[in-house]
Amino acid sequence: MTVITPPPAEKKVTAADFESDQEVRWCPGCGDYAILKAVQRTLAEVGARKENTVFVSGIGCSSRFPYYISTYGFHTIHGRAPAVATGLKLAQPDLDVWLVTGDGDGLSIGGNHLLHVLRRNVNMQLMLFNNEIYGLTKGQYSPTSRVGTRSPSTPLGSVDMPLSPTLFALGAGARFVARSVDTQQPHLVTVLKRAHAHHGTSFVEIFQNCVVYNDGVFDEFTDRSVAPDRQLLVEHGKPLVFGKAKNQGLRLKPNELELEVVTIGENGVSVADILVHDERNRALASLLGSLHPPDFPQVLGVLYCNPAPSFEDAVFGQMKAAANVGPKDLDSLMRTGRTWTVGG
Amino acid sequence: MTVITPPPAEKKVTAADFESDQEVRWCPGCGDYAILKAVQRTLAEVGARKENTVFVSGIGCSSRFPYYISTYGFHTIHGRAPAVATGLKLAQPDLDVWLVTGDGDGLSIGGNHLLHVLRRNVNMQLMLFNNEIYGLTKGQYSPTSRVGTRSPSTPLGSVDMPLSPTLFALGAGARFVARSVDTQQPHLVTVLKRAHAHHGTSFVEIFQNCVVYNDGVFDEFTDRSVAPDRQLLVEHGKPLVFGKAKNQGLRLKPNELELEVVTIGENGVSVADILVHDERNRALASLLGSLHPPDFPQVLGVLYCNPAPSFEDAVFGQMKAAANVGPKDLDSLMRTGRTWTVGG
Amino acid sequence: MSAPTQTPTARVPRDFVVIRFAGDSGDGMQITGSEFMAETALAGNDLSTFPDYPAEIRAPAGTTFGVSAFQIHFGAGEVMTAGDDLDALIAMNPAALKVNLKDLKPGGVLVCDLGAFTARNLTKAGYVENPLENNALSEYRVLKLDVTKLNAEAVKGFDLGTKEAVRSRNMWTLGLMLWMYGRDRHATVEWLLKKFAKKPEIAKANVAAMNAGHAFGETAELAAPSYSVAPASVAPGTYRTVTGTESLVWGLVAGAQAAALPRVVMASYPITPSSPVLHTLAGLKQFGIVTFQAEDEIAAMCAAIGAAYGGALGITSSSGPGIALKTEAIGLAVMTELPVVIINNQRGGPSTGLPTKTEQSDLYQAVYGRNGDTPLPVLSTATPSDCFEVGMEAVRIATKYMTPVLLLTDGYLANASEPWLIPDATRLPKFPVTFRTEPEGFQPYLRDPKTLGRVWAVPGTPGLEHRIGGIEKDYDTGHISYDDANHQKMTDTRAAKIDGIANDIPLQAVALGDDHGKMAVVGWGSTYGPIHQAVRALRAEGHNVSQIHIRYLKPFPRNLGDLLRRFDRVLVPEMNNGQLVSVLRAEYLVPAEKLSKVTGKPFKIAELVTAIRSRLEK
Amino acid sequence: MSAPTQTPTARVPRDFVVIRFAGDSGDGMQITGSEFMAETALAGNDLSTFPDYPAEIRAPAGTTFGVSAFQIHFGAGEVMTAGDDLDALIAMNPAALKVNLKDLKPGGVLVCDLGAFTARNLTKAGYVENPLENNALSEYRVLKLDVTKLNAEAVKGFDLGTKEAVRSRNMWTLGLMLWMYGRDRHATVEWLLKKFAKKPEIAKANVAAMNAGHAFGETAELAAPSYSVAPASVAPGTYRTVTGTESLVWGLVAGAQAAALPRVVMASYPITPSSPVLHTLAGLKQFGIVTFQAEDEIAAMCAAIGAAYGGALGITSSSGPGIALKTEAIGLAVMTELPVVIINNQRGGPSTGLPTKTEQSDLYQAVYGRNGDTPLPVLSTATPSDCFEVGMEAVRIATKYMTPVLLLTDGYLANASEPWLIPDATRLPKFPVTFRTEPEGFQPYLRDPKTLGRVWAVPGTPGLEHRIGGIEKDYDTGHISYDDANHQKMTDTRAAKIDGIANDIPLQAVALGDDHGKMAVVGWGSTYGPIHQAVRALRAEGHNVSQIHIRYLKPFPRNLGDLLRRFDRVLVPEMNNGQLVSVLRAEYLVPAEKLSKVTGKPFKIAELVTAIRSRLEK
Ligand SMILES: Cc1ncc(C[n+]2csc(CCOP(=O)(O)OP(=O)(O)O)c2C)c(N)n1
Ligand SMILES: Cc1ncc(C[n+]2csc(CCOP(=O)(O)OP(=O)(O)O)c2C)c(N)n1
Ligand code: SF4
Ligand code: SF4
Ligand SMILES: [Mg+2]
Ligand SMILES: [Mg+2]
Repeated sequence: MTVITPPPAEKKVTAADFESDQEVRWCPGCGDYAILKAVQRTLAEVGARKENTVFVSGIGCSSRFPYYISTYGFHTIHGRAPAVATGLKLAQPDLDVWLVTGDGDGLSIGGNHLLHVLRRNVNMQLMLFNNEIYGLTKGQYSPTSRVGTRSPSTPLGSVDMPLSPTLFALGAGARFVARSVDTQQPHLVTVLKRAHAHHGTSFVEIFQNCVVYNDGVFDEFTDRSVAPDRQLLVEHGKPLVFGKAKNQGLRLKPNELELEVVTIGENGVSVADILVHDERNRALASLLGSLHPPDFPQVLGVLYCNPAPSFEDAVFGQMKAAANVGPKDLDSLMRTGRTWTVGG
Repeated sequence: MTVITPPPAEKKVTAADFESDQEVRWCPGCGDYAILKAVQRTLAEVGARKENTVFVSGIGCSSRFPYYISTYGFHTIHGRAPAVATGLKLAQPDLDVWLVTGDGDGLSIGGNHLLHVLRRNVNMQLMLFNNEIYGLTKGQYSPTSRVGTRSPSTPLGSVDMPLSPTLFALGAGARFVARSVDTQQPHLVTVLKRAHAHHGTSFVEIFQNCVVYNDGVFDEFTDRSVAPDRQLLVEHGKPLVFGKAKNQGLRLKPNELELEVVTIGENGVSVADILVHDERNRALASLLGSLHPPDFPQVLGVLYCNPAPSFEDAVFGQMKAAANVGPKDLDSLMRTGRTWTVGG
Repeated sequence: MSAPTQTPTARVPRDFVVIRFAGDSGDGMQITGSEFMAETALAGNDLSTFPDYPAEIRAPAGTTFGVSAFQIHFGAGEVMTAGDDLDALIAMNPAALKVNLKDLKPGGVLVCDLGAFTARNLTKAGYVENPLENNALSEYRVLKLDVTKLNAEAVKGFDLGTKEAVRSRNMWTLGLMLWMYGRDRHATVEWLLKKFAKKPEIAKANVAAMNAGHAFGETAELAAPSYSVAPASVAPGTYRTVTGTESLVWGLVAGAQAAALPRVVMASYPITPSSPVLHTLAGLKQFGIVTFQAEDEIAAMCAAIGAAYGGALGITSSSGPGIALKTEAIGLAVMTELPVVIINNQRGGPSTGLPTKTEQSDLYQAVYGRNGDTPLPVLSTATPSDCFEVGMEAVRIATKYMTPVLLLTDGYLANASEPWLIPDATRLPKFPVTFRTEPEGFQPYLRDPKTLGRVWAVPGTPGLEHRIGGIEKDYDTGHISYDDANHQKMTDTRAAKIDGIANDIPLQAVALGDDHGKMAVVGWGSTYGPIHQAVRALRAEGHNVSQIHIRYLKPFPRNLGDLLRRFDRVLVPEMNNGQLVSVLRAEYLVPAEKLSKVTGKPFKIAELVTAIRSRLEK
Repeated sequence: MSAPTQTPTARVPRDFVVIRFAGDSGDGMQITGSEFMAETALAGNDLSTFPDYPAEIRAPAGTTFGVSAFQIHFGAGEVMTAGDDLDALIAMNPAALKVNLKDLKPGGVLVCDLGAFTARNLTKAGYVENPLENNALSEYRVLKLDVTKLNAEAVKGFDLGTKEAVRSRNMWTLGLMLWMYGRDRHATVEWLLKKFAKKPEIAKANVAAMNAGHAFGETAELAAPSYSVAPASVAPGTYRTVTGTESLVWGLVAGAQAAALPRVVMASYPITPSSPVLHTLAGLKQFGIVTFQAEDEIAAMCAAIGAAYGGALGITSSSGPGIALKTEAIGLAVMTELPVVIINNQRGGPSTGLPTKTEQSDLYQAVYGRNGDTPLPVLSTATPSDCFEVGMEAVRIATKYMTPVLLLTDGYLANASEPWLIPDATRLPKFPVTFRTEPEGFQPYLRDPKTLGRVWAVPGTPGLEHRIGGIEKDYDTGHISYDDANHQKMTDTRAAKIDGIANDIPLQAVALGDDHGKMAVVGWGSTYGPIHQAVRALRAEGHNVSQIHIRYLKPFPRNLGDLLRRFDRVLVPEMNNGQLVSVLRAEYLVPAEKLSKVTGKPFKIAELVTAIRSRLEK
């Protein structure tokens, strides 16, 4: 195998260059369309090379994604995309790999692989399309569905506590954890660009509306009428403020590990009291990730980014170091240890 | 099936009552022996009924545990004990189930099931024997092995970041997370009793010494000479102090989400500055769980305990509510909807 | 061929008819078909139906991949398949025509809604020219009706929005077809009133639409005749229609009751086409059935094992890829000898394959697909209603022999439906289980000397505390044993236990024809219907051919080998690349020949007739 | 039988000898055995060895389940098994005696270390009386030597602790046995000096211990004779001993080089007895081999697939339960037609079974055990050195035909060793792969018209961007296709591709005897040695019997059916409950008979001879 180093992109690429020849077959109105557009835009903006880019996915509506992108793509089996992608990176560490998974694919059947790819920090962008439902198999509840979700398999409502993808990722040791919303194009593109720039596994949870089986489940913070008051878009080094008037903020309760919402200008609260976002602080990311409307805003953006060497770096570092150790060719390898010769 | 409600324990049970007739076959000196003793003691102290108690395990040295306990036991397959135990509880929710797993069994192949049993909060005690190695298969590194672990499969040292079982469990939504050490009998028994008393999945990480493949890996905080200065044994409502002289403590850095070690009586630090343990605070548990010697103490005891309804409660609550809904017998079930009769 | 005109009153008698309703996913074709089925069942015909959903959840309107169809085959005699070619096709839009026309018989009736043949829809369907306006359809009896408009007029007196008005045009079409085949409308009216009880305006409009369609047939001079199909002569009793899924689920419930097990734990992970088993059981909590949507198929299988260990009937269900994942855990169930019913709703393979298409290519996996010498019983289902009996039988064998049982059904049977003579639940067989309670002499691997089934000793029982697991166990004490002779004995015992089931199942019967002769056509699973009809047709032609259909695939019935040897030739049609044929050859050394079809679709009767005839004649 | 005395100088000539060194896990029996093996190899004998480790990691000292043993079979002629019954047994403690005595031939030499036969050790081993002090051993030539004491004296001049002194007694025993069979000591001395280079005192003490044992043999009047075993006549060249693991790994490396693949990605998850493949490859980074310990077997298989997609050779290894877990992903590899070598180191099943014991019961799983019609090539290994060739061949087939290949080996072969004529790497065959680079006319499922292998188009190649996956693909474009005819075509093509490999492998040869006759004894895998010796013995008795040993299990060699039909009877000895026999019957309709052994242990030559003879004579 020769890893073909692609020539520098000769002309500026556009989002349209990343459209494949396949007819897109999601339900009309599905949030996946918007994500597709955002990803194609991101690829254009980062100047991605088609031949060097690979989309790997599992199974689910979301996992059909690779068919619609004109790069290399591998639609694998349910839940296993992280493992396939890891193998691919061990064959060709220089490929630019994007992983697409769903809340069922990534957190139900594939939870273990997601856990380990995050722990290992394999260098790739990992997008989890969270629609809090199994779309492709017609609407069963998923590990992120809220308690009480009525679905074909839970006609009286689901009873198990949902997982928080963000808290799971942080618990798994992820070094980059971000969140965005399918239809918030500029924000999503910005987050994806950050994910792409990050070296290591970049975990991005994307709230995605399934119009057929879980329509409007994120409306409480994505609906235009409430979004400004219900979303906190974090930026590193900036105070954690939100609200239409940008006068709401998060404050750490004195001497307690809990956050509270305060209003700047009321009860003597000033901007100085507001916690400043530090994307390298895991504890903060974890606290921010656990906030939910209506009592708190939904926190979006890069919650955590704290780079560490990637798995491939370490693996190929060792490969390099070992390149000249031990028998160099097959003949000498087979002759290590005791041999004896019978005259002929 | 009739769930046989066992008669009340007639006589006081002792630890010896929980010894099975099987010869214990761990390596001489293995930490598993001490854990076995502590569990047998715990069973005696909580007055467990043999016939009502079941130990379920996966595969590994640790998972041989059920053979050595005189209750019911199921030595299942690698990584799947949580799923088997969940099924068992759905058949008989009143059984007292203990789950035994290892760092390989529970966090490598079985990571997904561990994740979901914790998320669902199935009522059982889950003991993870963490020896940071694969014992049974002769010493390969595990997902909790530290970077650089030389093992048969990583002759130049492992390169992947280890998982923290505690942070993983918290990220998974566990409602009870505790830690103890194989040979610290009174502490371990106390923790196991708390786990037993807790309703829901009680996750207990036990640091266990593998004398053959990873001897002394926890010495930095378990060795008698350093233990008092390197262990912080938490208690709910008590300040987080440690050290031989009990004059070291953990303080929250002002307006930051970080802990620091301070000495009481130095630089104007008083007991009042020390953070008080609140086992219902997930963020605190997560911060405590991420501390390690030498810069910080290793935190042991019940890091987090915040009860919520168990999975069985919810499932059987629904069963009860639905008991009188819909067709009551097979005949009427088969006759729901349209039928027609052909005269004979 | 041009369509002859005729007077509307003279109905042409027909013995068997195949109709397909096809339209966009949003056009309500499944409902239309179901109502036609209900009226047809009530008219006393035998019937069989098959829905054909698009692979996509909700494809854009008007596209060919968004077409949804419902086929019904009904007649004055025994009906066993959803039918080969169509006598009539209802195409609600150009895409439906495009996709389905190839199945319409020459001279068949084609109903098209002119109103939907817009330029836009034609383009979406990939038509360059409007087929209604050129000669493309000359060999059919085409009814070009502007159903959209006719229906709009019919419902304009009601307070409906445009969308709702358009939506009811399926009822107009239904009315027309009910007229065409001389069916009643009562049941549909009743159903509409009940369904839209809270929206009486909609109910009434739909009824009006249907009546209008019916009236149109009666009054208009159509380019197609109307037909009559006499009732079939069926056994007396109360009937309903069932899909394979319903009947299977009820069979499992009946089995659990026969085994006197108050608790069933069904653990599954969704997968097409198996999910409906989970969904249906999830609605039966009042029968003591706990359903558990596990995190994956491995967990589902393991939870079923845990439940069986706890004294419940363990059930799990999936399709090929999911069954593959369960393989390791199935081995544990074999080793610990616990009763779990494992349902495989087969679909097109390999890998993800063709998830929405039917196939029977998981037989190898069922019979052979495990590590070690790991035998277990394998049963299969032949028709939607057969699923009931097989479901019960799986429970009987699992609990009596303390073993996992693999039940093979498929995507076709899961969704197909047919009339079913509802059994009297109180008269079903009983096979109550016994749980061990006596500590005296107890060992965990004690066996019933007759069945070789292990004792079922359930946690919670005082004095029976013991340990089991996946490592080989001592034959006598049940402790872990690495002893060589013991491993041989246990391996032999596990095999003997499963082989012994052959003495506890019916002898293999001949489904049609003599028990000896020139050729036996041997099948299993959902090919029952087409093979039956094909063999019947060939016998009517005078061919010496019989049908043998195998329910018990492991172990085979005791007499199967002898039976096969009584035929000069054995032909095995399968919707796979030749799996049963290879198992039969290995077992009986009979030179069975394969007849494969791997297209994701059931055999057609005609293609079987041709294939078998050509072999009979060579 | 009492042992005759004799002068120490007269060596009794022997053609073949079987010796077993047995002691506590801490007694260094593996090292002792290996050194004896090395000296024996250097003496020019053919040989075969097998280590027998305890199932427990480190059992308490002195227990029967803590006994570790090493067996060597050597001789003046061809040696192909580790031997049946023992000519000599060295028992370093009572537990070793207890466990191993049953295998010693009547009249065999038994060396016991008196010093270890303490009351405590006797009790631990379960002896009520000391067998050295009653009549229990009267049928053997027993050498009761206080090795502990004799050795202590030999090493007392060195600066050793008591523990270290006791530890060296294995070298004393080695010295004695080297003397008994007239072996040299040079190589061992060299090895000791190298091993303990940093602890010269220990090195010298060990050498002294060995020399003392040797001298003891020479000078003491022993109750047993000494022997001579002439060198075997072997082909000229440079030799070494190899285990099946080493030879397999080197075969894979050789294969990757022959295929001109600079990168190999081996992804695995530890499991007994397969882990050593991972361990050995992990030490070969300089050959461009990346090893990856995945989180489980599924991930390992998937990573191998991902690597193959990326243009590397994908390898994964496991044993039965782990291979079961890989099943679903193997289907993906079949569907995407990517080259992955899947190694199954078989062990005792079902389920966890007997992890440390050998068996060959995963053949069904290999050949049939997948959902869908999912064919793939299956190869097997016959001897430790054969693993090299089969390893290479697996790579050749995988890359040439773009397919996963299943390679079946077993726990016996993994650990057994034998001398191997080291090949000249430069003379090995070459089969370089071609990666597609030309965009013109590219389609992802383009096939080589001869092999039907798919193109290997690797990410990173400009202009070849495409999408693959587990859903059925269009034969021409490679796009997703639900088309019925296409599915049939793809199913047929996948089958034809694998079947076609039959034209690219050697015809089936007869391993021993004529190519026709009264009986063919047909085997596969590690039963090669015992079957070979058994057939040879029976032929020597005048029986008309031949041996056929099958390496290619799927597809079978083209001539296999004809060959089998040339024999009146076909007998298939297997370490399973009859798996190959059933595949052969299905394929060729030959009335092959099964001969099963499922004890976790290899066939003994003698038991095969008896079993075959009794069938020949009936
Ligand atoms: C082994 C296996 N099990 C189950 C399935 C069926 N299946 C396909 S997608 C899916 C869930 C998809 O949910 P999610 O990942 O949330 O994707 P979405 O469709 O919601 O985008 C399931 C259960 C499968 N294809 N393979
Ligand atoms: C499916 C499967 N894969 C692999 C194995 C081999 N195996 C047995 S135990 C084990 C790891 C044990 O590690 P851990 O859980 O940490 O237990 P420990 O022995 O350290 O107590 C492995 C890989 C197996 N038995 N089954
Ligand atoms: S089912 Fe939901 S997630 Fe799937 S394509 Fe339709 S709208 Fe999107
Ligand atoms: S290998 Fe390690 S963990 Fe296993 S029994 Fe021995 S000391 Fe304990
Ligand atoms: Mg989803
Ligand atoms: Mg461990």
